[in-house]
Amino acid sequence: MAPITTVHYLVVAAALFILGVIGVLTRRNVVIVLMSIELILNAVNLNLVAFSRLYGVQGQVFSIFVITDAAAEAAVGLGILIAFFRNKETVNVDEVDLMKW
Amino acid sequence: MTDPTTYLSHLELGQPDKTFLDSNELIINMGPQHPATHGVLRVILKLDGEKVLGTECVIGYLHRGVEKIAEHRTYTMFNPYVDRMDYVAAVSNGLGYCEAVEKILNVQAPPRANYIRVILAELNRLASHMLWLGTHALDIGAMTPLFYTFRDREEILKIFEKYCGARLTTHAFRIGGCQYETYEGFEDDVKKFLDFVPPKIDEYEELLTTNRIWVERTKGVGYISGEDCIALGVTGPVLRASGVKWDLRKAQPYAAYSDFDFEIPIGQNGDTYDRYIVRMQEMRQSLRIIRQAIDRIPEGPIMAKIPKVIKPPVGEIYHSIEAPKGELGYFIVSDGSTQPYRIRVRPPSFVNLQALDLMVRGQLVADVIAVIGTLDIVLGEVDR
Amino acid sequence: MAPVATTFFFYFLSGLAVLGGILVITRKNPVHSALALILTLLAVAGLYLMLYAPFVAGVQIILYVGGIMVLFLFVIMLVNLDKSAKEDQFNKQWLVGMVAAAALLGLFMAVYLKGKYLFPIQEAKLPEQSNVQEVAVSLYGNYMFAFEIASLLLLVAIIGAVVMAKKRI
Amino acid sequence: MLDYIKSYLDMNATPGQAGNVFWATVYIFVVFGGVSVAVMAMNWLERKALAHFQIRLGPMRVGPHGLLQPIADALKLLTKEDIIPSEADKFVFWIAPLIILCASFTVYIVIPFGPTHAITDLNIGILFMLGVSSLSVLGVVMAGWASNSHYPLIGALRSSAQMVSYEVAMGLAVVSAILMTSLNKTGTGTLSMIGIVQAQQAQQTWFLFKFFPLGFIAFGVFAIAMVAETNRAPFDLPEAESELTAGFHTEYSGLRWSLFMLGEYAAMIAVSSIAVTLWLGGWMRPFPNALAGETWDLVFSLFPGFTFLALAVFCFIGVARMPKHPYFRIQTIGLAGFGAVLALIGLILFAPPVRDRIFDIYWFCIKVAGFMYLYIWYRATFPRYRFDQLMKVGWKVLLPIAVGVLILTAVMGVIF
Repeated sequence: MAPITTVHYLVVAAALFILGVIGVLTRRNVVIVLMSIELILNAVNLNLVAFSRLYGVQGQVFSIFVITDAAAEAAVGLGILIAFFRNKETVNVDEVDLMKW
Repeated sequence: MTDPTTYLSHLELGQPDKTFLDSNELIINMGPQHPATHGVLRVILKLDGEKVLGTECVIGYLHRGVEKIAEHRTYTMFNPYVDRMDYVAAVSNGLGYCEAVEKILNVQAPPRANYIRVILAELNRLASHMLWLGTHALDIGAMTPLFYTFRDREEILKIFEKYCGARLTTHAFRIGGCQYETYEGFEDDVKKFLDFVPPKIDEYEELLTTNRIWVERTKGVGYISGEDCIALGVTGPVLRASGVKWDLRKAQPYAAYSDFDFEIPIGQNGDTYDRYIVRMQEMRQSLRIIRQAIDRIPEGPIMAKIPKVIKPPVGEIYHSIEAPKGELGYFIVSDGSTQPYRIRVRPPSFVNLQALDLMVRGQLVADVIAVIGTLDIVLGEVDR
Repeated sequence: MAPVATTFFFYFLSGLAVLGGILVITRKNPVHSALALILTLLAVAGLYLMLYAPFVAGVQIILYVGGIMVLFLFVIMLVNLDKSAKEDQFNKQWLVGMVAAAALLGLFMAVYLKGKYLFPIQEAKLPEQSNVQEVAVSLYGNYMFAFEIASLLLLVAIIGAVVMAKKRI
Repeated sequence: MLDYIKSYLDMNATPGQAGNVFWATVYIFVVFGGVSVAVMAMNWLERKALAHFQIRLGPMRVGPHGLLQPIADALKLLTKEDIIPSEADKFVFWIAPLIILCASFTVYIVIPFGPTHAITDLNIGILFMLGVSSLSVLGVVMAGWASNSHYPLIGALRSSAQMVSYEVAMGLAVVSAILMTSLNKTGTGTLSMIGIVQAQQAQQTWFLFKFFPLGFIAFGVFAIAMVAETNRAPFDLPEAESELTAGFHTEYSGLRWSLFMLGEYAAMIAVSSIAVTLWLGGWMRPFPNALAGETWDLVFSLFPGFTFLALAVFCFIGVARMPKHPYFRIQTIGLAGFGAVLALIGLILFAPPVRDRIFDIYWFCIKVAGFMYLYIWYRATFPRYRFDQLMKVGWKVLLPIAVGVLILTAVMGVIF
């Protein structure tokens, strides 16, 4: 088999990214949409780390920032989800049709 | 099995707390098979997260119809049955029943019998409180006191066994006095026990009284005010811990209690910690009573003159004593025959259990456990 | 220490990652999705290790799997989803979404095929033993400002999450 | 073959570092087997010690003084019916104990029993340990959720909140210890477990006594947090028997339940190992600075042998005190045999080549065993915290203390 190069990692990252995009665009459940976003962020991280093999450690530093961002996003997203669920008893994105309640 | 919500439907449960997910109230069945309900008590808890919004006690899993049985037994035959109600304080049950029948017969037990009764009843109070302490501590998570208290309770049970052959359901007293004279060496045994126990009580207190976690778990938990206690008919250490100085041994002395010098320990805060302290003090006071009784025990007969066949006059009588758990009362209606027309027992546990809902509302699940423990209920007595 | 059986582990881990990703977006039950996501995250952490980025791998496990995913599971348990699990899981625009995703995939393919030769195949020699030090120097040196901003972001997120999740503060 | 083994024994690296797959596999089997045995021994010891705290005897029937009780328990659990509630989510229910088990066993990969006695030495060792041990939360949450029952659910919610909260204080305490490793000429610290112990060696002190009392406080925070992290008394609310029957594993039985127990005890040993590595000098013998020199080295290297001989003497005392009744004959012989085996091991441990290699492992294990005893002691002494009090302790007491210690350690590190 051919040695594993950066391109291989990029392909995996692209696959994860596409899966994440499909999840975000097609699923109704907010929780799964949030998880798909995590998938996308992971794909990005994998790209960053793969490139850090070529260009130095900055990629890894950026991936740490992305993980921080993911934590913040998950916290706020799930907070919104709870607030939403409390009011509408549902977690489906297409039922989020009010700007305020 | 009935749907638990049907029980709750008639309950006026508090408004859910808006700080948590109020759409997610949990209804939990605690018991009848649960390690911390002291038998077969079933408590339906309505929870908001960990917070208790309301409780409903479902009792009757141990109902044996003791009161109904009484209507088909003679007065003497019914005597052993009462031991099976509060089986950790059988002597007190027997004492209350015998005194009630004596009262309706209008006879007096002789002084020596009364002294023996006091000694045994106080020993029984110690045993009951020890069992309470062990299980209560176990509920709150301290395993070790259980074994210490059981070790010391064993000494009391040994005395009972030597006296009347039974350890738990003693059937120690008869209508009109005591059946057995004290055995040889009874006084020595009791005196040895009196020297043996105080350091042990100190040991329990060492383990718990100043233990930070114990104090945090019990202080301010399960608060009940004196007024609420009186309104609900709560008696015993629970009432006294809320600051009401009410003890039937002082208020309406029975047996030989008027002869002794002792104090009624009371608490101020009415929380679980105060109830713990009050019971610990009561154990010391019991020792004090036993010591006085054993020093001054008079000679004489142990049985009053009562007819072979007990046929009380027509009438009704209520007599209550201070059992370890509170006021234990017997209401006897006699139709002049050899069998009681009706006997109604006022069990302290049953009445005290009413306070559970009031005490735990707005507190946490863990506090329900602590409060059930601190109420010191015995399901045999609650369900009868 | 040189990695052993690199090819095998790469295909194994990336296979797991992609499998987990597929499961995430297809499972009905969000808990199963979360488990699949955990699988993906762990596999990606393994890929980080293969890329000589042990620190990122550690952070991935400790933060993502130990923190964020527990948060997800916690919330899934709090919001009772029994009812919604029986409903249709895909929204009405799913076809459009798939087309968009396919278009994106096409774009990626095009970029890869065209840009494959732009970057060097020869990997830079990053010393593994001092990886943590290098990341630290970079993080607290060049990217100090970004680091502080990230901490601020987390603070904002904490406040935001508390405000959102609590009705009465 | 012999040469191969010999060449390895002379090597100065862990098998992982050396890239030696064969020896790494051997080490994995030895360590995992050792941990499993330690868990069984711990089980017996806990029951015995707890019983003696509580004026009971504990297991006495299976084998002399219940020595075979863990084996009997294991057999019983293995042959027990494996019940999966009909409403449970089967797959999640099935996989949850495995996750806990894997999480608590994987940690052992980086635990250094000696300078070369570790499966491998990752340069993110401590981060790896914290990360992997935090995975067990997932198992707990999944077990509670999959059981589809109220008590496990509450237990799981409690324990996930508890473990995540205490991880923060634990992590900060660990960071202050790691900060201490950087107090050398180059100013670079390390996350490697072996590196941390070597830093203590280089600085001639256990980190427990570094910047007294800072190291002490950090250690205290960690010691409390690790009890909470492993859900042991007095922080055992997730499985508070009197409240939630058995918490998240209420619905589990038989083999799966035993996997939970195995995982719990393995996690206890693992976090104790972290504490020992970080603050108590890992494999170092006591007082390597004050009592230095050849003589003291020799004296301390005799400890393992003497320990086993002492255990053997205990066994022989037990043999002497056995009732002289035919019924107890097999037990007496068994106990005597056990004592003889212990004495033999003790004598083998006196032999210089063994002595020099076992020395580090012995001191490491003894320190961990001290923590195990503490766990039992806590359980016998303390009542259980309530959930809000637990959270209060975690966030309002331990966390500020840990942050304060971290800042003070940094300041001290800059000054000195």
